[in-house]
Amino acid sequence: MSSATRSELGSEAAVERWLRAYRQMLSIRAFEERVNDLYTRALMPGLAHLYLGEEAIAVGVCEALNRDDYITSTHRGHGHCLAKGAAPDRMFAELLGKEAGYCRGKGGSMHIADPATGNLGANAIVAGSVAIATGAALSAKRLGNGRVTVCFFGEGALGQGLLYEVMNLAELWKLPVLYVCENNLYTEYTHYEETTAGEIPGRAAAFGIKSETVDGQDVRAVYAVAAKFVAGARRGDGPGFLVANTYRYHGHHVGDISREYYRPKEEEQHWKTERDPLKLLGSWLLKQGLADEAVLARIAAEVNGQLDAAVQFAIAAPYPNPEEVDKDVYA
Amino acid sequence: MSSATRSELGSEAAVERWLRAYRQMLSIRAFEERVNDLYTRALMPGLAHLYLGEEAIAVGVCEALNRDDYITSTHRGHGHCLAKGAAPDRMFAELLGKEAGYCRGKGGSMHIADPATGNLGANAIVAGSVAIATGAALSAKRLGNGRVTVCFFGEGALGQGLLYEVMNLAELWKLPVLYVCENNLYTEYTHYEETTAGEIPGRAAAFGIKSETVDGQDVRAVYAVAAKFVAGARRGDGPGFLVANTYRYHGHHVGDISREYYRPKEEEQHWKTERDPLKLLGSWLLKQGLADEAVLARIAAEVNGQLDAAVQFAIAAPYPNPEEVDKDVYA
Amino acid sequence: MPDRELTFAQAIREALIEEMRRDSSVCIFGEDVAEAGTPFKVLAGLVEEFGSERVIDTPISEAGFTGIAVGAAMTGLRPVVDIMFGDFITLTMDQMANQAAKVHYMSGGKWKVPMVMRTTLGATRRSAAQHSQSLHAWFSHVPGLKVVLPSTPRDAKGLLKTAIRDDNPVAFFEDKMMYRAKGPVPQEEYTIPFGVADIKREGRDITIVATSSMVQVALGAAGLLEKAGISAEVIDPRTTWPLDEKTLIESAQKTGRAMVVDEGYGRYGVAGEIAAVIAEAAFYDLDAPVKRLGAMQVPIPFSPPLEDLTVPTEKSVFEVAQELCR
Amino acid sequence: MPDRELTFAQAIREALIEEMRRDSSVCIFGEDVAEAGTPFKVLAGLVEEFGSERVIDTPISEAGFTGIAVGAAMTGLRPVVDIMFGDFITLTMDQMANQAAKVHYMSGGKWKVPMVMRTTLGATRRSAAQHSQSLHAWFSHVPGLKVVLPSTPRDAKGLLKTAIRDDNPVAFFEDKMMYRAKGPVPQEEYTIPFGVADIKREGRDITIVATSSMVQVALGAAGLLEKAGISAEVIDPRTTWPLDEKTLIESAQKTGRAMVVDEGYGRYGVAGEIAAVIAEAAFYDLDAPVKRLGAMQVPIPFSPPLEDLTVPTEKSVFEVAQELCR
Ligand SMILES: Cc1ncc(C[n+]2csc(CCOP(=O)(O)OP(=O)(O)O)c2C)c(N)n1
Ligand SMILES: Cc1ncc(C[n+]2csc(CCOP(=O)(O)OP(=O)(O)O)c2C)c(N)n1
Ligand SMILES: [Mg+2]
Ligand SMILES: [Mg+2]
Repeated sequence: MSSATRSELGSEAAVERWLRAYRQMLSIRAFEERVNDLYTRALMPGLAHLYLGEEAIAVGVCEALNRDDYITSTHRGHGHCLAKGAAPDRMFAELLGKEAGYCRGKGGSMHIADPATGNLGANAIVAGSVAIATGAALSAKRLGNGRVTVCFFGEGALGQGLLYEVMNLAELWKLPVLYVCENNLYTEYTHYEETTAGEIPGRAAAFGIKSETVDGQDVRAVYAVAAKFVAGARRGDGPGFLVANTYRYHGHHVGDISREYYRPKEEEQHWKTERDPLKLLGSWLLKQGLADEAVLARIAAEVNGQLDAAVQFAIAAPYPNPEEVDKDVYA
Repeated sequence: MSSATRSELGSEAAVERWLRAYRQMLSIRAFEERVNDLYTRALMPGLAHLYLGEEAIAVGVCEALNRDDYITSTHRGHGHCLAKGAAPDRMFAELLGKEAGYCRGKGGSMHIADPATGNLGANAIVAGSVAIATGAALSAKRLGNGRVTVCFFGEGALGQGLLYEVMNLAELWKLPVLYVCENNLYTEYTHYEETTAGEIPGRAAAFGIKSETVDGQDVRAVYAVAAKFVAGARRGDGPGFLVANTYRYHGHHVGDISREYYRPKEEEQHWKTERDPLKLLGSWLLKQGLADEAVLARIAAEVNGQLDAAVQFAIAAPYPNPEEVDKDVYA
Repeated sequence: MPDRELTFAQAIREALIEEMRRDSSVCIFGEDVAEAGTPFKVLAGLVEEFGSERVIDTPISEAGFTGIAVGAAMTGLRPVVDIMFGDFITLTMDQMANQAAKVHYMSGGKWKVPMVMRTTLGATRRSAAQHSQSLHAWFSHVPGLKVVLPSTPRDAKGLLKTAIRDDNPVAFFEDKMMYRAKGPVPQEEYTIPFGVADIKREGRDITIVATSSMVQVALGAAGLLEKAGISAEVIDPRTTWPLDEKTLIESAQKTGRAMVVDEGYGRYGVAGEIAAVIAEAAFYDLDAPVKRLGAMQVPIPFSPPLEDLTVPTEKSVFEVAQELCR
Repeated sequence: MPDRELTFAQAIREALIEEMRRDSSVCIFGEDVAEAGTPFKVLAGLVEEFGSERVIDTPISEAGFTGIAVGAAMTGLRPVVDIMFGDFITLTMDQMANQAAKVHYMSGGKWKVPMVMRTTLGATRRSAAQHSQSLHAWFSHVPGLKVVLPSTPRDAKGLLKTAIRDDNPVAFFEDKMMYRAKGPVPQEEYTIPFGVADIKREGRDITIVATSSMVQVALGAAGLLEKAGISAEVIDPRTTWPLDEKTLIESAQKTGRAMVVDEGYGRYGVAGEIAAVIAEAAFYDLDAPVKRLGAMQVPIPFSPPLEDLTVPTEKSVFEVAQELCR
């Protein structure tokens, strides 16, 4: 398809979709840049794992979901939360340990959860949420509420046996769950080929689960495959497995600055310049005439304004009262 | 091959092999029958999981091993121990909790271990020894001693994530280990198809590990494939995965008498009459003229005599002294 | 209505049946739970009444199905998972301690995990080191979990019903040697609250705190003590968390002497905690140190004469108690 | 030769280097242990000296590589596995408690498992509930395991060398907040035996038993107590198993007052055991009940002002001790 008119691309709804996706990806980008900035300015306690470079996956997948569908997320979870509908201000508040945060400051960057957007929670145990996601899918099937669960994880989670236990169960019970493996090539400081025998799709095939591998930098490709799997899951076809090839621009966490011993600068450069998901969608939108530079600039201005305000909100927000410390241990 | 002369079948060594295999399989059969008898006569404490019907697997695989190669075994482990060279008298003694047992009575039926025959131990945790086996293979590779490790497990172990963690490592590190999956169709009281999604060989393929499926009732077929894998592992080709289809004649354990609610009598009957490993090897030996009825009868008489003596030894043997109870907690 | 005599297993089954009838979100998963009704036959007949959508056989994937229970509990079901032998909780520690126990707190109180793990404890079944442990101390150590140790059919039923209705992850340990033991169980509906110790026998001279399998042992010892002129009070905390410290402490203050009997390992376990609680709070009323009896600190041996040495008995409890009252 | 000042991390690295030079069967596996030298950089430089055959990066498979260490240890290697955060031992409980701990006993003493698991403990790093726990009580509960809790660079080096030479599975917990703390370390070769408590500070009025991260806190509190006219003895058991009961008890008998400070959860944990041991054995010499201080019984919260409330501090130790000495 060399060029296309609005009608060829389908409805207004589709146009809205890609503009919304652009805005959403930009929000994640802007969010993470501010996280890095907060860390650098020593305004953020602890560490954070940035989703920069991987935005198209969360956005492409969540675009295929309803608000009441479920997701589970990981230590690198800000993108998933935002894409599923979380508000940046309460997320920043959580990252700063403030009472206004999604978890009243008790969770922090790695544990954001939000029932209102179906977010079952980020998880700081690698593969720690694969069973939770599968359990949510079991509920949905038993209760017949038509919900689908998406389970996001990095390719490092392929090392954890739990994933195989639950994929077996998901296929046996035909559960509406989509496993999304974000292969950004590295665990913490080790290339995935050093830790991953065989081919990734084989890990799903072992249980008779269908898989597809997509370019994780291309939000439209991600959406297309995710939408297919989600529709299938909703129909009762059972689980799916999506491998999205991607790259994290920054370190494993905000403090991981000197990375040359485990990956070359040129590799980073290549992904940033040639494979950037925002650039790819932006230039497609322009080329298709779905947006012009002014529209994209306006979106950027709006997003940046919102996120600056969100950071301010979080910085100004109070910490929880000391009495909060032993509340909510038990329901 | 309709019939064959001795020379066509190869050397005297090969003849010896199949007579030895016959004797070994018969020993296991006779051992397990006596275990059942001891249980029925209330002479044995606890329970035991009989290997009756599955004899060809342990014998075929161990025939491909050297004495100093390693094995790990399961709750259904008597056959593996015997095939690897353990003496029936000390095994019975262990089953009765006597000091003369392989583990001084501390292990019992599910924990027989014996350094002298490379037996790293049976294990009462399903899949509990898959990592131990893989670790032994790591040692062998690091120490360059040429040893191969065989890891026996039932198809129920496919439910445990640990297996996938260690298969990934075994393939990455090209470890000399052979995973032998004894698919006897049932876990405790559940058919394996209810608990196993996809096809079993896919579980190894997921990690790039080669697998073969054999008729587990045919000791010659088991041996042929095991020997190929073992030779490959010794050469440095890395791990292999052997699926042996088989059947347990008795219940999950000696006390599991009424089995109709989970498997039909006809199925049991079919395996016992049509697929019995001893009958299959016996009639092949006769047909090939490698043995006559008298030879087989003599073997049977010898084996039964030995095993009766072994039972007597164990019954007469003393229990450990009470002071033994807190010895050997620490090395 | 007069009580009936039920076995421990029947009482548990009855609790499950009642709760499953009352609340369609209650479901069971585990290995061989459906047609087989578990190896201990505790669940016999349940799949027939509730169907295989609610009584679900799983593969041998303890971590997997425990974690699935966590997710299912967060989203509208009330799963009761069955871990056949308590020794296998080793495989579920991450899902229980890092996930189930923390979800509510980490989410700032937003998600709940109303699930129950039923599992077993207890030795002397000739099952050797990997099928005989009493590992309830591990879960008792973890904030966010509740831990239940019933010692009679009546308690088992009432506590299990409470566990199923509780909005938190609850670990429920059943002594596998007790399944066939009989005891009176009320006809009418009842539940037993967590955190309320039960005085199984009143006494004046010494307090014996005993849990699960050790309650009958302690009662037996109390009988022997009575013959020796010593009046023992036997208290069953019933839940290690929440722990009814008050009842234990008041009893020790009254009797002036206390010992704790628990089938877990003595070291760094349940007996240590309870002894420390009593020793601290009843310090000025105690006439003797608080003693502990737990499983001998060895992997449980198979050999019967050895195995029998590893578990507290009426005799060993009697002897320690008598010594304490000297 | 005079001692040098080394950091805790350097002392550990030195122990590993010395033992790896001494014995070619010693090897290391874990996540990011090779080129990265672990996220805490404790192992920096080791792969360069010993090669990737002996310092081996693994996938994120804690159960898998721990179990592989068990098998490797049985057959001629002496593996040291690295579990990055102590919170992840949840995943290794079966391989540690059901396998490593029991192999020797179950085999009637025939197989040995000379392996070490190095892992971490400790909060206040703003790492939230799944990266801040101190779960050493679980391993301490299990017969067949030894458990080490070094509190200074000197102890860390000497105890780690002993751990590597030990023929049993040893769990070695390092306080991650202590890695950069400095202390004197002898130039010459030395090891420190297990089961020997160290009196970190002598005193007359009260015994403070403290472990790992809490030793410095206790010493700080002892300084405050001194100003308040109270002479505190601070004892570090160094290993929870074997436990040097004698030294702890004798100190409590001498001072007549004792408290235990441990960063694990107070309930059903290390502090309870040690308190129970002292309360029982020093009963007739104690002038006050034995007190315990552990982590607050909550999943560790992320928010800094909340997290700081969960861990014993010099001030809270001081206050409890002062109260005890009243
Ligand atoms: C069970 C467990 N082991 C180790 C860690 C430490 N850790 C945190 S993130 C990470 C790497 C994860 O890699 P991957 O799954 O590919 O996700 P990515 O960071 O690349 O998004 C590791 C090892 C952990 N959090 N949990
Ligand atoms: C981790 C674990 N879960 C459950 C059990 C209880 N159990 C013992 S044997 C068995 C079935 C094993 O089936 P399979 O692996 O096929 O071996 P088979 O008995 O058929 O030889 C089960 C569930 C166990 N021993 N360990
Ligand atoms: Mg990655
Ligand atoms: Mg089977």
